[in-house]
Amino acid sequence: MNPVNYLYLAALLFTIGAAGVVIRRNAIVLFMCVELMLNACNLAFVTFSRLHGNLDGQIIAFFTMVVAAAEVVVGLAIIVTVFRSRHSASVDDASLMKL
Amino acid sequence: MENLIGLLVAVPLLGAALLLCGGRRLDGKGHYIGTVLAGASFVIGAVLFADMLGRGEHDRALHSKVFSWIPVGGFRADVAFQLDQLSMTFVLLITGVGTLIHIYSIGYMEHDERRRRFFGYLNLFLAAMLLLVLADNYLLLYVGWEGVGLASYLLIGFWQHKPSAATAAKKAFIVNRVGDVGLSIAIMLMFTTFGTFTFAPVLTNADHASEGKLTAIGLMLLLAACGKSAQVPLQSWLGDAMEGPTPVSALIHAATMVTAGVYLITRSGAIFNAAPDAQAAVVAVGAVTLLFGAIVGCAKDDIKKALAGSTMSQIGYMILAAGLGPIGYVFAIMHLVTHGFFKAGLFLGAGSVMHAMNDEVDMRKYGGLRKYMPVTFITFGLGYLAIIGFPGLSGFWSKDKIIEAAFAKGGTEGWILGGAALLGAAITAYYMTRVMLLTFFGEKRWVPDEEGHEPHPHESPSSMTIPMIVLAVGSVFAGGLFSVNDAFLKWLEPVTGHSHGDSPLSAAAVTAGTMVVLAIGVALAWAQYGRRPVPRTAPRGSLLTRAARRDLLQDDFNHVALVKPGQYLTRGLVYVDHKLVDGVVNGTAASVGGLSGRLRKLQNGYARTYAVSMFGGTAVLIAATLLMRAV
Amino acid sequence: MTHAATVHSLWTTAAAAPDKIPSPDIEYGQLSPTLIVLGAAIVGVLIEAFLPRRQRYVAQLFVSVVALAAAFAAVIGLAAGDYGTSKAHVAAMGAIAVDGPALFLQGTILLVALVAVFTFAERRLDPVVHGNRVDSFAAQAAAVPGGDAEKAAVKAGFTTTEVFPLVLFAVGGMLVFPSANDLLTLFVALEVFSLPLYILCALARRHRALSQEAAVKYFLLGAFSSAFLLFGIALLYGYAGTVAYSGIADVVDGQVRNVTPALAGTMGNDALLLIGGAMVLMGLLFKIGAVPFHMWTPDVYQGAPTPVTGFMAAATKVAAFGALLRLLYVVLPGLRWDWRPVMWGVAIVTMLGGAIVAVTQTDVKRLLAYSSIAHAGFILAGVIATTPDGISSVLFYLAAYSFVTLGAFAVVTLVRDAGGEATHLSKWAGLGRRSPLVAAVFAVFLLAFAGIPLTSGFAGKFAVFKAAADGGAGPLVVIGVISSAIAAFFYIRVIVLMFFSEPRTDGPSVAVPSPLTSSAIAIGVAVTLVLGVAPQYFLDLASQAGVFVR
Amino acid sequence: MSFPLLTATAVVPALGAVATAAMPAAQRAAAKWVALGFSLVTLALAAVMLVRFDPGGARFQLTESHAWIKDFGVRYELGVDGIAVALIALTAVLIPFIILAGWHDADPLESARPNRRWRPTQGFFALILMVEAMVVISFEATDVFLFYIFFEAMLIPMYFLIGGFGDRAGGRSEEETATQRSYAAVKFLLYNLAGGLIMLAAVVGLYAVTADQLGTGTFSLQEIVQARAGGRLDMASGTERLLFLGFFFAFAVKAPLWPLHTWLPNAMGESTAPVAVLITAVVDKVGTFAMLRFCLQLFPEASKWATPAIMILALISIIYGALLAIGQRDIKRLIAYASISHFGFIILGIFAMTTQGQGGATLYMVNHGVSTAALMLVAGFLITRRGSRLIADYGGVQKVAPVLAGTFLIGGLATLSLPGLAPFISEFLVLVGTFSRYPAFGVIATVGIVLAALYVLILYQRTMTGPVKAEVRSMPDLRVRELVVVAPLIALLIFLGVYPKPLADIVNPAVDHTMSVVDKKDPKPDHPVTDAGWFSYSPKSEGASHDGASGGAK
Repeated sequence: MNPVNYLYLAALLFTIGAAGVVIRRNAIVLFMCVELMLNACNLAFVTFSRLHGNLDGQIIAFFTMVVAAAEVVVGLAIIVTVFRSRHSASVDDASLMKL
Repeated sequence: MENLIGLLVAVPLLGAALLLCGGRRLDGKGHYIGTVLAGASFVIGAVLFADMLGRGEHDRALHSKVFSWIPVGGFRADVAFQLDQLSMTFVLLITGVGTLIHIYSIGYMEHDERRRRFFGYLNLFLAAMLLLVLADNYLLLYVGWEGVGLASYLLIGFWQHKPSAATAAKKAFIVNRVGDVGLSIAIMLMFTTFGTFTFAPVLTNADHASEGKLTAIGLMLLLAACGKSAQVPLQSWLGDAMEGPTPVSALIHAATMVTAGVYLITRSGAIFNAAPDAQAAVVAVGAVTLLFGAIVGCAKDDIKKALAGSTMSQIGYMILAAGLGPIGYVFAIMHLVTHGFFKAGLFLGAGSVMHAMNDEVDMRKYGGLRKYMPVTFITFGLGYLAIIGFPGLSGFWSKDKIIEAAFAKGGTEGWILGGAALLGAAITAYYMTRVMLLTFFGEKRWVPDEEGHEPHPHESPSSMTIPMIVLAVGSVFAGGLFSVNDAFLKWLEPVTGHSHGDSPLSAAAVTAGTMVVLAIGVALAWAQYGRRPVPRTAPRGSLLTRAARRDLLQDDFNHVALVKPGQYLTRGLVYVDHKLVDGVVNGTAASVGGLSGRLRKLQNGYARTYAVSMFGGTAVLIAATLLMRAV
Repeated sequence: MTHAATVHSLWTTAAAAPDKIPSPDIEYGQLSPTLIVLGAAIVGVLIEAFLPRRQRYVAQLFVSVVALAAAFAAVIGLAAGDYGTSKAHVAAMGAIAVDGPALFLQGTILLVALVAVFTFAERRLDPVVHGNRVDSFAAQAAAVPGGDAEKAAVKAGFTTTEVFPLVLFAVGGMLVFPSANDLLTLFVALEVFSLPLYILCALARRHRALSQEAAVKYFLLGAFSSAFLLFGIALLYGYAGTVAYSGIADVVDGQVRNVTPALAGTMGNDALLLIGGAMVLMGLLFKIGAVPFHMWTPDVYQGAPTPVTGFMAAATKVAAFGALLRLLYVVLPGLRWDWRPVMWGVAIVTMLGGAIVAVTQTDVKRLLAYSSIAHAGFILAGVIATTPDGISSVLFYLAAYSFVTLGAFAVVTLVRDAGGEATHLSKWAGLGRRSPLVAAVFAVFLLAFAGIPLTSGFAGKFAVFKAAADGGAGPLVVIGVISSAIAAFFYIRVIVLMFFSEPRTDGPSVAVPSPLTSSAIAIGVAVTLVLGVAPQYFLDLASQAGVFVR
Repeated sequence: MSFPLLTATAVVPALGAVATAAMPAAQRAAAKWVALGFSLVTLALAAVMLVRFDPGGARFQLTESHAWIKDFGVRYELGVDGIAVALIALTAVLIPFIILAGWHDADPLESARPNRRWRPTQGFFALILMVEAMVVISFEATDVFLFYIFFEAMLIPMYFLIGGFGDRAGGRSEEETATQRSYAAVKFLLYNLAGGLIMLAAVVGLYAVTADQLGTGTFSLQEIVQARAGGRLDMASGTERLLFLGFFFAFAVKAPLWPLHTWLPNAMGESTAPVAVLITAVVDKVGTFAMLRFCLQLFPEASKWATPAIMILALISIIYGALLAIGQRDIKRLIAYASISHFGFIILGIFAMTTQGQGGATLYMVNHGVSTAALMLVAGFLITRRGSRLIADYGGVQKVAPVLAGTFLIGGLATLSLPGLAPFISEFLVLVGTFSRYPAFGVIATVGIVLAALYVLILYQRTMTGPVKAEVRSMPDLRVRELVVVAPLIALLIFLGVYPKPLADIVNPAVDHTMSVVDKKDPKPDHPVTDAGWFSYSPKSEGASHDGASGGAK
């Protein structure tokens, strides 16, 4: 099949992820959505590298995974602390600062 | 000799400086210093006069430039003096009468703890007035012009603790200011027309300029004259000015300052000669005022106000004469001088009476004073005869000539003016007789004042009577002296020029007419106030009388036409400034604040909202970029 | 060729690859600033691991200060070695550019970091607890606020000395960010300096709830934005077939025949380019804090520990603008006519938005946050100029601005009451009466923000506006002027509050800082005035540095 | 190179400011003397400048020029022409009096002493000197950018003077006073800052234009003027107008010109009298000065283009200001509005584009400075005595304090520009200058003369004359210090009124130069009199004259 379709898929996933970030409340879920977006990026990279016939995209994909992993570490750490102090993972509860 | 001219101004100015800055330590001798210096300036004047007589009639004028005053571009004003016959006449009048009144004031102001300052102001006035008549250009004249205004302001308001006095002073100054605007505009016009405003060049080249310009200049000068000389329509201040001490009324508001207008017009003769329309305006003003003043004079019970009305009317005569052009200039000045004598005398007399009557001014509360203060009575009487133009006395000579000149104007105009002048003479006779009768004849109508002091009329001290006597002498003989083979005419003609004009009536006829109206006037007054006893409180009187008592409604008019609207305008503007001009600014600030308040609501603390804005932002960003490419 | 063939060929080449992959050669000397800092960071981690608690603070402080200083020295060395001008080139196999802007910004970041570290290390402001001097960081970040664990930690006098290595990591990332010469490096650098910052935000000793909330928001939104950035990168890669700046630039300028006929059929390459470019741009604008990607700024600035806020506000902006400049001037100059109008819009809304919303703020830190947004707008005006002047003016502005910000936040740490820092404006009333000096210093910073002459703020603003006007962005200048007028209003408001209103009885006290913070503030004032009165030298520096290598 | 006199004149007060500010809190009295000393040194330097300045000499003299900010095309260029010298002299003369007059204004109240480090007195005088320094240098600057910097920086010390040391005699609660004061201060600052920022845009634009046309951007006034003259610099009229408006707006706010004036009454009303004098007599002059130096010379064409509009605004200011002055209940606000009216005259004179107009305007700046100082300072003494600014609270003062009343009257008479006092000359010159080019404007402007008489005399009558009010009865007359302040000012007023020639001679060449830059000539009189000197005038004896006279004799 035409590899371009993977691009459409990537775009779709990215959009879903973005939408999820905007819609969902639970911090963890938000975070997963972000991960989804990153994965969409990866898919795009790989597809493009396939289309271009060079390996950069695939290498970048690896980098992305590493970075994502690091992000998870930090992110979860923060979210967990907040959860422990608030007993809630809802991002809407974390709205002391406004205006 | 030239340098003496400067001295003429400097001496009284020095006096003013001394007395005003001298402080309390001069309180004791202040009045002497003032008087001496005034006398000194008179002496200088006399010296210069003698010197002038020593020279041929066409090179009598002296000129002395002291220093260059304002040199900016083409605009050059010098502090320079010009002493010709016209100025000379004034110098003598001012310093002479001035000195007398200084002497008089020594007695009159004896009990005033601020006497020193009073004399300081008087000296200041002398200096300013001399500057006015000695200046060789209009701008310097303007300085003197406002200087006398200042002096008059200070002196009218000398008893500042009286609100009425303060108000009167302010009124005088402001009305004069209106006139001054005329003068300053006239000067600007001269500058733009001739590139200079020094008398000689302007007057010499007057007829080169377009008549329109000249008319404009003339009218502006007339406006100035109206302000200073209390002519209609700027006459309203003079009556109130009587709030000032009587010597002031005598010197400033009778003899000298108020005649400055006449000086200005005569001095600017060349301009008026070339601008008939302006002249017409002048004579109109003169004629109207001489009647106006006279009528007001008839209705007043306050002796000083009555005299003030008379002053107004007499100056009306002078302005009228000056407006007639070369026919009248000389007589305007001549009447000015004689009037200076007898009106000053009359005022001093009035002052002496008030002095005797615990400062009572209502003539209805006088009566029969001739027994108690004979000197005052006699001097006042002589002044009275002079002013109504009793044959042989000063007033007769000068006024008669003016009436004559008025007819000599020729045509219907001549008849109208002549008629007005005659009518004026009649009324003058009437109201002056009234004053005379009310004050010195009939039975005494005195009443105790607030503290219940029964007035004990007595003759004033010699320091006061002597000046009165001197002035009386002047008012008897001056006119005659001047007319001895037209001495005065010959004296002034080189400066003012003179033409005889063609009178439809012979001089004799005019004189006869004058005599007749004069008699009528006196008779009427006698009928009204001589035969019957006079009520202490004024009867309601006819409509005209009541109007005249209110100065023919001039103040009411000003109030309705100027003061009220002015107040509303000011209040309105204050509101506008606060609400509108300021409001706009504060409004902008407020609206920014409001906008800010609304915008910050977006910052609602929800991470997801922020994400939305980022998401939307990106979308817009992308869309915009694509759009840019599309177009 | 067929798909199979393609795959095959791909496969075979892949197989044959090993002997074809060149061994990377790295110019360690020219990367030394970054390497020093990162190395020090690792040392810091080791210190945390092996040194006893008591000694960590001193050791960490020592290491970080030395490292930063050394790195700065290295930058100077490079600059002296003409790497900023004549010898400017691309190092590390095209990953990193060593050129004027890079060195200038790295120098700035390092200095800022150095000063920031002083404020991090301040231990005199907070009252002594259980005989231990403490800084503004949580005793034990992991412990639940108010929980027993925390109490114990406080009692034991724990302090989070990890902040120092964290800062160093962040700095390392920031050093790379503006000099990154391909999109991958850009992304990695972004994450390298973002992640430590997320953590740092969460470490406040007081108001921990706020602090943690700030961290969450910053983290989620940061991750969100970096996802966009990454996708943008992907699209650009798809467009150009490479992520190297020069490579993309070539394609954009049409110097290279595009290599993907396959794509050509299905979608317009320019679409890829434009969308990708826009998304990368968005990622950077987020870090800059430009409207409408700014909303995290106030919350994070307010919640984070003030020293961290100061560091973020100053250093992040510098790094991000550096990256933005490079992207726009090196990668997308060929696209000027597409992105300039867009950036115009962003600049305008940023300037106005920041200024207007700031007017009604009631918290000092939020106020400064909004003002930083407005300033981002001003700098953008300079970026848009797309002239050499534009570059140098932006560089200068960044240097000037970062120190003012740092100083301002340092002052904020001094004004305290029982609850820690008293950041609510109402508490600042009459500060000028209580302690004229502090108030005066803060006033100086505010005036610099407001761009009053004889302060660095004015010089910077003038430079930027001048560049913009030259670059044909006159209207931007006018709007900039208007928004500075609005901005002036709230700076003045604070001054009025401090000097002309009566002090409150329950007002805050001004803590007497240690030499650390004092020197930080002093440096801030000094730079502000020097750059204000005699900016010429630094302007020269900036304009020499104003050339990108490609 | 020779001794940098101009720099010194600006630096000395700045040093003074530092020295004063550095005085320890206890040394209040000493601080005052230090401040006074420095201001006197400045005065001395200004005197030297006045002597060294040669009216017939080069356009700009005592010039100094150093590179400063190359990248902005900015040089540290100082130089004075006649106008600048006159205004610097004015500043240097007024400041010592302002300091003396404000001797006790900044003594801390016993009630409010938050802590020992709070040193209001030192601050007050330091700020005054700081303002002086900045004003002086902005008069000296011949580099637009340099000027702009101090034009703006000036606002800060001014702002603290207004907001920090308000008039304690508000007759209101401490709270109310404080709010009013800071409102006034903020209003002052925002108005002027807005003006300044708009000017900044124009400054940037100017740079862009010069950079575009001359290759290198420059702010040097002379360079630009010469470039224009040489045709190397030729602005598109649209651009020039925009730039002109940018500059003019800032100056019009500062001056202030209707309708940008509303900050002035608040500022002058709320601040202490000496500060009010500082505002209106010194700082505001920078605005009118700048119109003359920068607006006209950088943008001659645009200036001509804008003249009608500006003249109308000036006219409005004159009459509007006067009318509002009449409507005021507060002495200081009244004087403020009077000043607005006077600034109207100054601006009218500047844009009349005649020698008399501009020369008059310059003299006006000086004279207005002195006269307002005299009036306002005496008013200040009065207000501190009674503790109220409301006219209605006074009455009959001249009976208890004749000297105070006298000086107040003289100040007032100067304000209504009575002949013999300095302001008359300048006002008349402005009127003549205006009239000779725009008669209508000249005539309308004379209304201002009458109105001036009204507000001054009303003020005098209500406060000084009439029966003595109870609260006033125990009012002491002027003290020695106060007399020392007022007497010289009055002397100056009289001297400049009687013998303004020296000042005029200094100013004229500068004015002529400005005129030539703007390329305007004075309108010629219709019938110029060849020899304007004095020679005897004798009337054309129209024929019959003599025999007529003799006929009369028969």
